[in-house]
Amino acid sequence: MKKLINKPEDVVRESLLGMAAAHEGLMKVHFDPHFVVRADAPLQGKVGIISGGGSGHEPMHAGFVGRGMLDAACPGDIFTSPTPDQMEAASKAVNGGAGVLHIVKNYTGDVMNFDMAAEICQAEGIDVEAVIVDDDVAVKDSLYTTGRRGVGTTVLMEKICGAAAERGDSLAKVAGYAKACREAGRSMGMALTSCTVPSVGRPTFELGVDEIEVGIGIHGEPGRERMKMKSAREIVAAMAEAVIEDLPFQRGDQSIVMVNGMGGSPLIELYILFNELAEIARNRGITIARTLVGNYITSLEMQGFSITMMKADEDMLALWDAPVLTAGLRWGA
Amino acid sequence: MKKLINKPEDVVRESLLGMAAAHEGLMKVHFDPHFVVRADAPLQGKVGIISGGGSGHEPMHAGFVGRGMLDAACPGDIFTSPTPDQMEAASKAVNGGAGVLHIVKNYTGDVMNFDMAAEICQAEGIDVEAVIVDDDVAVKDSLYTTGRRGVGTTVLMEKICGAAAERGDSLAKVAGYAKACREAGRSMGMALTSCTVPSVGRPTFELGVDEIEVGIGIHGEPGRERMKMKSAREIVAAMAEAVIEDLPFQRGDQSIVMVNGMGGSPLIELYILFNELAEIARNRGITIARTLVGNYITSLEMQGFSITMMKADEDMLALWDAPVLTAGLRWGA
Amino acid sequence: MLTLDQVLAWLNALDDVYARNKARLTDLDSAIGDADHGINLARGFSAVAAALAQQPPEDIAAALKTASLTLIRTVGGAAGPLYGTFFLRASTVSAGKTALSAADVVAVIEAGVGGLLQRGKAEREDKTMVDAWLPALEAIQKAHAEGASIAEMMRQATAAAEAGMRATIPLIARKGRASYLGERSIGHQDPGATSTYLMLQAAADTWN
Amino acid sequence: MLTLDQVLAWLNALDDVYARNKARLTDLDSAIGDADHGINLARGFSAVAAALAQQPPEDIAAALKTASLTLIRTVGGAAGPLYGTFFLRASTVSAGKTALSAADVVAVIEAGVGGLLQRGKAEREDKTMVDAWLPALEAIQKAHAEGASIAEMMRQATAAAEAGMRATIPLIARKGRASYLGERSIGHQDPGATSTYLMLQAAADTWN
Ligand SMILES: Nc1ncnc2c1ncn2[C@@H]1O[C@H](COP(=O)(O)OP(=O)(O)O)[C@@H](O)[C@H]1O
Ligand SMILES: Nc1ncnc2c1ncn2[C@@H]1O[C@H](COP(=O)(O)OP(=O)(O)O)[C@@H](O)[C@H]1O
Ligand SMILES: [Mg+2]
Ligand SMILES: [Mg+2]
Ligand SMILES: [Mg+2]
Ligand SMILES: [Mg+2]
Repeated sequence: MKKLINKPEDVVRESLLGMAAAHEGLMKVHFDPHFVVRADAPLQGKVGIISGGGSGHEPMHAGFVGRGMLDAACPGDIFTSPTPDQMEAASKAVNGGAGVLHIVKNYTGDVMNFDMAAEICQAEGIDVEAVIVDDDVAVKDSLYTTGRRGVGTTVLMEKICGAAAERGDSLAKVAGYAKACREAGRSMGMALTSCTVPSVGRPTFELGVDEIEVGIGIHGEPGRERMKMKSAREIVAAMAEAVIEDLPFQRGDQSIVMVNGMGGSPLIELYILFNELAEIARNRGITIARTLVGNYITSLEMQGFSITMMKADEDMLALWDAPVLTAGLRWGA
Repeated sequence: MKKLINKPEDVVRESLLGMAAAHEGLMKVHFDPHFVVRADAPLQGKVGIISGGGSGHEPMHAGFVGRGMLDAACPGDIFTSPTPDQMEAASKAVNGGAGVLHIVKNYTGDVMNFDMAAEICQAEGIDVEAVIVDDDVAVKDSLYTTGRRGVGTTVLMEKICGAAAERGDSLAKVAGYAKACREAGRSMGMALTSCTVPSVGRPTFELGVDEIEVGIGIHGEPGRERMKMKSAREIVAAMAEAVIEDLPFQRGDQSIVMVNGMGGSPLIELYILFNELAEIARNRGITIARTLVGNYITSLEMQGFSITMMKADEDMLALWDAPVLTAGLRWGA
Repeated sequence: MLTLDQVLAWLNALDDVYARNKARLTDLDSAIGDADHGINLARGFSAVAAALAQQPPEDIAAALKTASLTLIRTVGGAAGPLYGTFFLRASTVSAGKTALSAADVVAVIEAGVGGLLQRGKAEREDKTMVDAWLPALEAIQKAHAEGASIAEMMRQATAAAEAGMRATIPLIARKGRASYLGERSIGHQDPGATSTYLMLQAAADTWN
Repeated sequence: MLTLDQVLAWLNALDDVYARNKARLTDLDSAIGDADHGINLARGFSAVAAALAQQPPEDIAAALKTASLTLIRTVGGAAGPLYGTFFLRASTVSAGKTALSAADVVAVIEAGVGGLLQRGKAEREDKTMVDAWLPALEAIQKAHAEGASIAEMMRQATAAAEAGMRATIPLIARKGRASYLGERSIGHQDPGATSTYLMLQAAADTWN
């Protein structure tokens, strides 16, 4: 394992120190328990928005802390969900009296830890709403299973809810937007290579030189199907089909589209993939109203990508366009 | 070779199509000859700024086309410099009567092709100034050689000159800022892994599982020294030493600092590296006034990073802070 | 009677157990999960041992509560809240006790497993740690009804957990990360059921 | 006399030559450069052949100018402007001619190499294509002074270029990408000197 780190056990802490140093004035980092909070928190009367999850998905979530997006992020160890004491401390740090929204990705660990945190916060008089993102169409949903994983829609939800909270919407309204995003967003990912968890020291899975893993999660969990390498066109076509048919998106729909790199894929490839997706959308009469192309929700150094499509009305597009000032997403400010 | 592409020979064209589709309203793409131009070019009375070079370094340069940065970019084939007809067409497309600045990285091919283009443009009555970036301290300079390679300072120069041109500075003044950036910026890079040029199909070089290449260029050119893997702390210390001593940076200097990923390194590692660099700067009394941490000037999917430090006065910091609206760098707009 | 010292011996033994089985549990988790179960538990139980050493508990409830809060704070993932909740409920039912009778031990395990079921909402044959806990609990209840000693109860529990653990191999996972794999989860032993078996085995080893 | 047809035969042969030597040149370039020299020249000369086929030139100057502009437009890198300038100057001195005498051939090559030196500012022993061109030019001048035929001149030039090409192996590069390697450039043959040798060899083959 070659990694630009010091010791595996120091990765999360040192990376957070680096973020704090690089983005002074934007965010502060607290340790034991670990959380990242916007520099001017708490804002009186503003709904606080918190998310969290395992580390290794940067810029998500700490890179989305700042004006118009998250008030705080709780980073766990690499690919390990954070713990309730982190969420409790973060919730207290951002609570301006208007309540706190927890944005939770649907992984058993994340859900149970956020659950415990919400119980504790509520017991201490903080109004908490939790919304669970479960947008990964690669996972078949059923009443008897854990349900779908939460992936790319999280980024879009954090932006849209962040804008709503920033303009002063109530907790109920902000949570309403979170649920609307949850209903409207779908994603799917794939990998060309595995990633290596620093403390493990070897790749989470092995792929042959001509193999790809389609339907992969963001933690190196094995995907839906292992197959022979295909062209960008064939891969995007299969993934877009799964995403579009699931909602389903329909002719005339407006959408926000993200082509997201898993961390190790070059931007030149992501634009090739976007080019394929744009053509598919055009052929199906789906309007791509807003776009993100880049690394937003990653799996360490994994090569691969995911696509996220979210149906969006004018109200959501306006929230999307509102200023945002974070390390990982910035415009209008 | 596993890559998210269709055919190697279509990589540049399809990626440009994807950029154009993803950033409508911001940029337009022309083919044969290939160049990317901001949507509202030419701006009457404004100095046009053009850069270019081989593709595979995205977001540089096409990702920096837009308000407050480049007016046009000329992408060559992967790692191959563009040709004079591209620069000529781009210069004509952005010329608003105030002249055009060519920002050229110091590679024999780039320099000679831009040279030919400048001759042609001047013959056609367009005022052209060219500034050559040669900031890579890994390469020993001497009167008898090609001189240093141009790397990270290019990004900082494009931002600062772009802001000067946007506020209406003359060609002489904008070129003056380019020269000031050139004087004040120093960089060095390293790699954990090679990259693979799509048309070649195998890695440009081979590194053992515990080897790194220090002093590498951005085209997979072998570096200054191959050595055993070291900790982030040791690697940054050696690279920072080389960069700082070269200018030399001195106690009390203000700087803009970029920790740049080569394309395949995860952000979590880049922040660990930034943390080390920030500590070194602190110990030496160098103020890090502004920062960039992320993938800005890359080598396809190479794992590795570079650091760039540029001494900056208040005037340059103000230009740095001015609004910029491009696909790859955006703030205040 | 189970003494505070025996409970502490067990909790401290778990530090060793998970340190030794870290790679094994993580390997199991890498087949159908995210390759961290061993790492998470090793970190958590090392913290538990440290916490118990730093502030020696007055009674069994305090020992279990320290274990619970430490696990919740340090394990994360699915296992943190699950084992954390197990110890929290176990602590609640042993409030004020410095020794536990066989009946108390049954009550403590019943409460712990009840909490864990409530937290995780898993059912039998979902291919989770529940598939080790439920047979173990039944074995304990049966052994107790037959008048067995605490040591004998735990031996029966360990055997039942081991069988439950092995029985997870052919199952399709329906809870936790492994459930994303669908049919591809078949043929792998559940890491959580394995760590539960190890936990009971350590109790059998230290409680005789 | 060298006819337009012979010049065209040479330019068209270069399409084949660089197609066949694409991997070899790129391998040389990957040792001390960026692994594209063969790809660049193959692309460039295939475009030259296509351009000449599409619009057959009226005279030698037109043929050389088409080659020049096509190479400048399609090769890129260092080789594009260098070979492009070579052909541009060669075209200028052959203006209006449909056949070249031995003296004309000398003048054409002198002009081409002069342009290439001006463009690249390389000197002898910088480990570049100049190390093939300069000995070749000298061989041509010497052979011409001794009254040799065009064919014989080009055979001498090829031999001299080949020797110059081999002599780049022990040199430290001082121009082009390879110069970034310093001492590590020693022991590798320069790709540009190799492509120059191939170009002259094709001339010797087609001009007899
Ligand atoms: N809902 C649940 N109920 C009970 N046990 C569960 C549940 N979900 C997961 N588990 C157990 O947790 C184990 C995984 O724990 P761990 O690897 O620490 O967490 P994570 O999956 O978050 O990485 C699984 O092997 C399984 O036994
Ligand atoms: N300044 C120069 N003058 C003459 N020849 C040069 C010069 N710089 C480079 N070359 C030649 O160009 C060759 C490399 O060409 P190529 O690979 O096409 O360009 P690039 O280095 O831009 O990729 C070198 O092998 C060398 O012979
Ligand atoms: Mg985990
Ligand atoms: Mg090149
Ligand atoms: Mg796990
Ligand atoms: Mg080359």
